[in-house]
Amino acid sequence: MNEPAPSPILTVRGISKSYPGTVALRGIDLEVRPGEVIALLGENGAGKSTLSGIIAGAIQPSTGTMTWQGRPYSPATPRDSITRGIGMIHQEMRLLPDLTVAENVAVGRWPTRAGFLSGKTMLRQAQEQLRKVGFTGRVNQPVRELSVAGQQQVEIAKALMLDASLLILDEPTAALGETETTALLECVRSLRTQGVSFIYVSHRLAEIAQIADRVVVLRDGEKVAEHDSGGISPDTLVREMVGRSVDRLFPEFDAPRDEVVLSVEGISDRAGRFDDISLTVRAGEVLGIAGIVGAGRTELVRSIASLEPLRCGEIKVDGVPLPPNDPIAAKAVGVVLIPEDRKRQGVILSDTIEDNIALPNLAAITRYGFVTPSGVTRFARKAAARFGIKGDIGDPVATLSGGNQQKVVLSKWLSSDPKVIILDEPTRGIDVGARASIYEVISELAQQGKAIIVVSSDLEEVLGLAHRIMVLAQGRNKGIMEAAEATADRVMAYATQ
Amino acid sequence: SSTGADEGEITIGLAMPNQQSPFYVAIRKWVEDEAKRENVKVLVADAKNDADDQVSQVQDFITRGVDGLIYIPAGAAAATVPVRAAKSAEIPVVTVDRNPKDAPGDTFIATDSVAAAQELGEWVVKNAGDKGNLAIIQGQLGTTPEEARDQGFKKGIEGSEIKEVARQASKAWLQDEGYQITTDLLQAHPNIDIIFGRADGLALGAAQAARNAGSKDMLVVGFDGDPSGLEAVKSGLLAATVTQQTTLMGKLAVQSTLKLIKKEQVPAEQLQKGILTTGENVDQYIANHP
Amino acid sequence: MTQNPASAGPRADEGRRSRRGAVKGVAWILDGVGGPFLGLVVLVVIMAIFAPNFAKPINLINILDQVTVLGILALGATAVIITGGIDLSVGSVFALSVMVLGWLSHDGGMPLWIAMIACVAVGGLAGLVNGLAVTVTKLPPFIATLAMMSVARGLANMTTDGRQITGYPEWFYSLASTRYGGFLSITLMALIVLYVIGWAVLKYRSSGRAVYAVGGSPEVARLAGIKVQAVTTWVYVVAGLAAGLAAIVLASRLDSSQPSAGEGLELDVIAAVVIGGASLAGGVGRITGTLVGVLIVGVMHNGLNLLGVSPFLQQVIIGVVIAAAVFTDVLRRRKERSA
Amino acid sequence: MTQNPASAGPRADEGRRSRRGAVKGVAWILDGVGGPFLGLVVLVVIMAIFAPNFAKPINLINILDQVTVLGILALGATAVIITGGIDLSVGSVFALSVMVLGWLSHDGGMPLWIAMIACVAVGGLAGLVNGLAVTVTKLPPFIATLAMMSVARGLANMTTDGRQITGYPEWFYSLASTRYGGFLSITLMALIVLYVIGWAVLKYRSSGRAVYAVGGSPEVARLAGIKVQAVTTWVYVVAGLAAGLAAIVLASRLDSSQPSAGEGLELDVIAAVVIGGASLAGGVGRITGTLVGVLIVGVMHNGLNLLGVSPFLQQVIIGVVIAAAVFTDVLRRRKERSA
Ligand SMILES: Nc1ncnc2c1ncn2[C@@H]1O[C@H](COP(=O)(O)OP(=O)(O)OP(=O)(O)O)[C@@H](O)[C@H]1O
Ligand SMILES: Nc1ncnc2c1ncn2[C@@H]1O[C@H](COP(=O)(O)OP(=O)(O)OP(=O)(O)O)[C@@H](O)[C@H]1O
Ligand SMILES: [Mg+2]
Ligand SMILES: [Mg+2]
Repeated sequence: MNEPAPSPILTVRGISKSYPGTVALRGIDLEVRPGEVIALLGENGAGKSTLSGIIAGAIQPSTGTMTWQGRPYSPATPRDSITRGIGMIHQEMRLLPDLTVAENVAVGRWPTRAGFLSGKTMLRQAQEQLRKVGFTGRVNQPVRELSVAGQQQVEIAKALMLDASLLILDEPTAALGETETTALLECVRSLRTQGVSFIYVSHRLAEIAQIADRVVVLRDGEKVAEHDSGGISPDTLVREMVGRSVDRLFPEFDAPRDEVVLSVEGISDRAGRFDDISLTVRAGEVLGIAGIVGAGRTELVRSIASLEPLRCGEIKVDGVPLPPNDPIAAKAVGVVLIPEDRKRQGVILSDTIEDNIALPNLAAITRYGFVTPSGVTRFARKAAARFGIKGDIGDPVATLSGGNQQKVVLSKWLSSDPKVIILDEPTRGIDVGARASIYEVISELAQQGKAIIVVSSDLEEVLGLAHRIMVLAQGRNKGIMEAAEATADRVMAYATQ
Repeated sequence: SSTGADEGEITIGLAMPNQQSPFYVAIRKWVEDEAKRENVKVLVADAKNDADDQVSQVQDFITRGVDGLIYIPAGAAAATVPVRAAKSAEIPVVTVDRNPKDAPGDTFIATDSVAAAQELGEWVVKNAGDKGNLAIIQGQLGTTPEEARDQGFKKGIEGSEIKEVARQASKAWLQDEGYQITTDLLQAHPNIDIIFGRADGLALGAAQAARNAGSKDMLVVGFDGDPSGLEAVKSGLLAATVTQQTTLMGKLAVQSTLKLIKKEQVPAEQLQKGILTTGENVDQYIANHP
Repeated sequence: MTQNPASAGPRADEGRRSRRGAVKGVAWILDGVGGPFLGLVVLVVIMAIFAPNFAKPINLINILDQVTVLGILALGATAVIITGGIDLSVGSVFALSVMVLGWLSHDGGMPLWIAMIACVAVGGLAGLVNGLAVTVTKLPPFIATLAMMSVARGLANMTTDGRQITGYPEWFYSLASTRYGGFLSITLMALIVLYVIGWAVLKYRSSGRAVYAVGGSPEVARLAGIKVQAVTTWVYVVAGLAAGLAAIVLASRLDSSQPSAGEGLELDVIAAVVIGGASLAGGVGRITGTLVGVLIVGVMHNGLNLLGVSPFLQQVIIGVVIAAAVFTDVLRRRKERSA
Repeated sequence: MTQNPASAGPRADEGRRSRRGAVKGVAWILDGVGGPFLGLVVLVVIMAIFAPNFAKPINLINILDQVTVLGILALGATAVIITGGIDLSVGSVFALSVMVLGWLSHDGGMPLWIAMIACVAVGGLAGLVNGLAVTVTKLPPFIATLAMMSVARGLANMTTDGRQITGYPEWFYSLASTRYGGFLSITLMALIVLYVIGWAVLKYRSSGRAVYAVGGSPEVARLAGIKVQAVTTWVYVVAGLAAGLAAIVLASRLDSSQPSAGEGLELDVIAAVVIGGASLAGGVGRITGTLVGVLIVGVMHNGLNLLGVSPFLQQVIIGVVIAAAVFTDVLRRRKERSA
């Protein structure tokens, strides 16, 4: 900190935040200068979102002060921060499902002429921002029809509409693939040259190295390190975040066994989102599915789990065909899907951790026809321990940090004894330490002879986990390659051909 | 004014305030019976106690081209608009039960409630031995029948030793309400030994509640002479009621309408006597409702 | 990267636009209310064939006249429902307003125009209480307005101890009854003007858009800097004001005020709005849809009366038609999604 | 792993358990209905002080007796509301059932016990139609049951053309009126048994948990292998069966059947359930809470009648009490969150 830096646009002094039973932040100090990208790192539950939310006026701090452009700043609502030029993308996507993409981008800042909304201007402005982030969908379609990645892009475009001097991006790339991430980073760089500052939260250390001017590391609500450059070795950052070093992210996998557990034969989707897909997964094998956003991976795996009707084709488990479009039958023979959309499909946010974990496992908990609360607690406690879920199992899932919510989703599904496990973006928003432990679990499951499918937009993850990788592009199988012959470049070449 | 689609046949519109009250149900039945005998078509509309709906329904009758209107007003008192609308379409109007003050029907058919309630009051005084503690289960407050029955009954028990110890109002003249209110009144005032339910439904509910509470010599009287009320008088559950001559009123309404259609003279008011009904005369009214 | 995002950039919806093509003008107004509108057309055709005198101009005007009260109330309810709320008190507040009108002008001896202002103001006040109960004390809208439903009805009855008030001046009565040009009464004109205003506000004003945002997700709206509490409070006030205006129409139409007015009306109002395509989950709804919903209800009642269908059978038919009307909308949306 | 999650669990749980400590048994049953229960206690104390004879045992039994119908209906409605649905048809279905009972046993000349079975079956059938309308035709519950409300009322009226039926056999009448041990009538016993069953099912059966899951998020429940459609259909059937049972209680109590039974009752039923802490958004609600809600309504009506309060003022007071009762619950939750 020796350079004569311009005076900070934002200063944060001694910010603390406590929730019943938890202290989320303890005495955080932070300065943000114009045109600077500050990376905010920390494991799940470290307090990154809480700090971001406080700066954006969405959360009220317990103690501490802030100044903005030299003047005292204590936003009571997000409106206060927005009017001062601070915008934020929230980690959990916050869109209006029934409104169109354009309207979501414009929400709260509708362009008006003589007091009346101008639909054309709105469309034009929205399109402009959406183009910057590489959105390729229709701007007139309701947001509820978008994939998670598409929604994330809309969310980013919405923040760009603000014309803010400080943008807080809370895990903007968690749901994005390589292409979209690149577009986003490009966008950040170009805004930075225009003097816009960023607070950038991410678990992807590679991105941090690319764009961060400074790195701030939080652990258990405290600031434990601050670096004046983005080029810190990942090992150092991980050690600071997790408090120990994670020497090996991906565990070793044994060679798969011979017997084929899952075989998919020429299935096609009714709406044409994927077409004529065949694949097999053997016991103990991990099949990775890669592809760019909107390639149809999610639709494909949902159909394999019998959650969507098929136009044609057949799915067999241990050689026995699954009845079509019957998720309960699929579950009964041991096919489970861990969905990508945590909020809508993964957990009931208002319910407790234990109730969420118990839900797909009720049959296992039932004794003499009754499900006792103590049985539920016992079961859930064991599952929570296995996955390292932070927090009391009697707490509502809504009070957990994003990463911990994801762990609840995993533990809920993997506590039964499935045959086929399909994980759709299993580590979205998960910190490095926890990610390693989830990979560990996947490897254990493989060892037990489960057939596993991993869908991920994180190429490193697919490459590190899978025995074989299938690349999907525009709903078509572009080829299945052995892990040994797969490289990032090859996969991307297939995915975008 | 016979612009109706069914030229030639006479059509009468019957605008009902609701179809829950046995009194109205009975009127409708007798109107329909009489109309059938006269070879006249009746259209029925139920306002479900909503005066605004009733205006719409009368408009629809006029559109439909009815030749005459029998109007039983919905709402607390009577709205004038249906009468005015019908008159401006030159359709004769017979009002039943309630008569709009500022725009009366061509003829008005109703029971002389004040006189009948007074007679009932006098009968109660006689049968209770000139003394007792009276509870009154009122109908819907502010309505014409409630006020007329109150006025007459008060006159009837004037000068006697009967004390009114409790009164509570129902919202819709319903039996369930009568039951609920009476159960509670009997708790608050255990000394009650006479109950006047302002309608047979209310009185029946009250009698049932008294029976459940185990009080044997409760004197319960009602008003209206519904079929179920008459049965109750016969079984002794009710001591007395006032029978409104619904059969007669229904027939009269049709006859008056037909006369008015033929431009014959009809008196402006045709008040009917309410018949005091007790165990002695109830059988004949069960057999043949007056 | 192999792909150039700019070239494949966001697309506007070509397909939809060309589908409109031919009947562009109508489609623009009816945008998104196709399902219910089709239902209305079918209903009108059926009635025109079977119900005597249905298609006569005078009857069609009658129908408009008959739906004025429902229409005004449904207009306010639309905004409430779009925010994801519900207003059960609308019938009672309407009754309270109409009693205040009668009471002040008759027992209170005030000039009628002052009573009219008070009538609307009382509606707005009751709406304000609803709104604050929802936003400040955080009661669920169902409960806040259910409580108001009971309170306002009690107060309406208490003004005159249950009695009704009859007889307004001739000019007041003629507001609803004199048809200028043989067609438009003042109240009908008011209805039309209110619908145009409501439609324009919801579609073209920021405040209207904010109503949709709040209904879609109050949290999203808050994070986007929208004054969620203010917007929510306002829609209830608007619903209350609508009840006050409808009360004037009622008093004029009936030439009287009665405390039992509007009993059970809350469900009719909500039904009309939902038939028009609004969702009780919030975020969805259109003024044009509500108009169609109101007309469906009006045509059905009128047609069944003209047909001389017995009132009991009418109840059965009305239930079936409500279900069928909303079902067409469900079908349309399902088709749209899978298209 | 940097943390030991196993240690986190029991620590926090201990806090909870010790808080219970003293009144463990009661607390266990009342678990989570503290707010409304407190409201009930306050109400009872006030009434005991001011209302003549309120606290007499016979009056307290009377209250139980008076809430039997509401209680049975609210039991069914609780399950519906937990799934995030609503049943507006309950009052009408109840009337239809009671008319079927009277019609079959009187005009139809059937043995009373067969008519009783038919009465409950008709309720269940109406509930099934509601359930299928919601799950298969995907109508919003509000609309599906609003339509059924109209249809069932029409049918109830049509059975006897609007007339009421009076006079049941003595044994039937005594179901509601003979109090065994000076206390328990058969109908009251039935109410208690139904509540115990409902409580046990919702708390201790996986089907009960499925009801909560469906209300919390149908999509999550579906992925968890719960038959969402079946569960949803069933809760409406249960609500219908409850209406049929309540119809028997009513007929026994009044010794008659009338087609106007239960008008406006749907809102009372929903109010009782929500006062008991259930949320119309689904996923939240308890049988014990509903019981408390039903008793609050019962005590209030009874107390106000004992006090001789005019029905108009009663309406105002009831509205205020509903709002206040739910407000205590809002407060409690807010405190719990920030505690
Ligand atoms: N509403 C709440 N009530 C109680 N505790 C909360 C609430 N919100 C957050 N917390 C707690 O505060 C801590 C910090 O959470 P925060 O969301 O800021 O973490 P994070 O660093 O963003 O994690 P992640 O990487 O998983 O998103 C966590 O322990 C979390 O459980
Ligand atoms: N319910 C829906 N209605 C319409 N289109 C949809 C719907 N769900 C998904 N799509 C579209 O189908 C295509 C495939 O989506 P899918 O989610 O399967 O892709 P994906 O490869 O999993 O991508 P992502 O990484 O975004 O999850 C996308 O273009 C998406 O926008
Ligand atoms: Mg976070
Ligand atoms: Mg996906």
